[in-house]
Amino acid sequence: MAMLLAITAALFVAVLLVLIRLFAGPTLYDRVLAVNTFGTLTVLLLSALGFVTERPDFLDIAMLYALINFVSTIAILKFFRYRALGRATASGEDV
Amino acid sequence: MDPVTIELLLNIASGIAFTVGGVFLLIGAFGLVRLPDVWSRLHAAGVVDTVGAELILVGMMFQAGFSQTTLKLALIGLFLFVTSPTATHAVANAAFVAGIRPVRLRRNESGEVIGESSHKEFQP
Amino acid sequence: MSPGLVGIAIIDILLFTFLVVTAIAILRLRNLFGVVMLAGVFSLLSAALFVTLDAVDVAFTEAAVGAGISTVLMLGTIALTFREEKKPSHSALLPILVCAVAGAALIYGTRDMPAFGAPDTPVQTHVAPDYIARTPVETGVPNIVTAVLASYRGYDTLGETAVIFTAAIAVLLLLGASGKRRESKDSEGKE
Amino acid sequence: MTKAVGLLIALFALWLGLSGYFKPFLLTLGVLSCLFTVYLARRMNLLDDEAVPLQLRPGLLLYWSWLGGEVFKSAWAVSKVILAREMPISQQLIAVPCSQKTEMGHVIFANSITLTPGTVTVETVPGKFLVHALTDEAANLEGFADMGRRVTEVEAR
Repeated sequence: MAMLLAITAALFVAVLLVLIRLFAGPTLYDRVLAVNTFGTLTVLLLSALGFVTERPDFLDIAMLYALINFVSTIAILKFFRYRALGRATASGEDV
Repeated sequence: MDPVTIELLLNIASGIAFTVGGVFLLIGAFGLVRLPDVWSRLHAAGVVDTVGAELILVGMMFQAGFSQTTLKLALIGLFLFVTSPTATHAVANAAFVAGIRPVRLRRNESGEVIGESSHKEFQP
Repeated sequence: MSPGLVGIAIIDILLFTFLVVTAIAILRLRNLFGVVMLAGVFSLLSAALFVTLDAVDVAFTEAAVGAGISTVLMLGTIALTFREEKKPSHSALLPILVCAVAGAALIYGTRDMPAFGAPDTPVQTHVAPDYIARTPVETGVPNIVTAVLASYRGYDTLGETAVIFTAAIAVLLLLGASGKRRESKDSEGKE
Repeated sequence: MTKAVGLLIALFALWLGLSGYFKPFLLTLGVLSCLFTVYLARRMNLLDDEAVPLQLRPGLLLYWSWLGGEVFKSAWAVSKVILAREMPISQQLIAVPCSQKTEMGHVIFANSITLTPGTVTVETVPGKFLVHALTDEAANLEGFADMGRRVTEVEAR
């Protein structure tokens, strides 16, 4: 238990650092990167919370996050690269 | 081996995984704040996403013992293992196409790979 | 209190702190892309709070809708409008007053509620035991929440699903997801 | 056909692992949903080498464990850079040749480069990757060539 609480504390410190980068920017890509890392940390945090509260069902949500986070990161970046969500290609290459 | 010894060994193993993973996690998050530009920060995020996350998940697997929980943790680890490089590459590629270049670039062979003109139309 | 409970209390406080900080940052930021990303973080944090409250199904929905779909939808909206928020033309005093009054009323309302997780409330003494006793016999569904949603409140859920489906179609139409029109719009916009 | 059966087995294993119930009724539902998914995937022409990579050699698992070691080593190197007082970074964009024949080989190689902290694949064109490296040690062409050889061993045909 003590170990899990320690790892939760470490996760919170990491979340704080990532939030600093998220607020500071300066470019958009810094923010996307920070959000993506934040998602990974949330997955870990939820798993750790599941162990701390002794309810391992929380892992289902963590798993959902791991996938959703990836989808939204790709959506954001696809948007920035191609200026639209629906368009598939920019320079003829397949995406 | 008797169950008590096995439990002790599992606890020690998860303790080691948690410690190493947590240290890498904190260093990576610190690097995300400290490094000078988005290109170098990519690598700090890589440290968090790969070694940090996976080792912490492994530590939890040791805690859970052999059960459905372990399987779910392994699946989460697999998802992260497969998706994190793709997400990192997407950030790098989008920043590159937007015309953002690393600070104090030592060596630039991007012209060899892509013609310099091919991405001009995406300037922000 | 046991160490576990103290740990969860500390985690709750930290999560709420991050939530408030994120909300303030959303208010201060003028760059709408940054706002969308912070909104995703806000939703992740609130889902983590739902998890600590044991509301796993709500957290599930928040994760899928708040962090996933709404990010994509908001990006699609930004593509149709502007990337920077305009400076507000009127003072923020009246909205702050309205928020403060509404918040105070809500907090006043919670004073009548039983303590969180108290075992002697009507819900815990009448409704919940009934469902727990009847669900395995009547439906055979392992998860009680699923049984309540899909069996006991089946028509309710069907109506909800119809509403959400209609809303999704409307939003997709507004954002112009139909392939043909987008093609023509893109070729015009390229010049 | 092999691919359809492979996907069905993989999907059902995933379903079983996540549900953890072995009642006949629920098992039937699980099998039906897996069959429906495979049918949809077939109709959408998704059953190709990319979706069901049965063509990869079993050496992939061995490769992953080797990759794990590499990731650990390079993460250690990046951590030292982050913690050093003056942060000895020398960023570079280098061209890395890739000799894999199949698309799957390219994907594995490019993702392996990205997965090791210190190097990130930025852009890909046929035969070459543009790789961003954080330090001089990370931008080691022999290291990339070694990794490429191992990927070629995993990739079949």
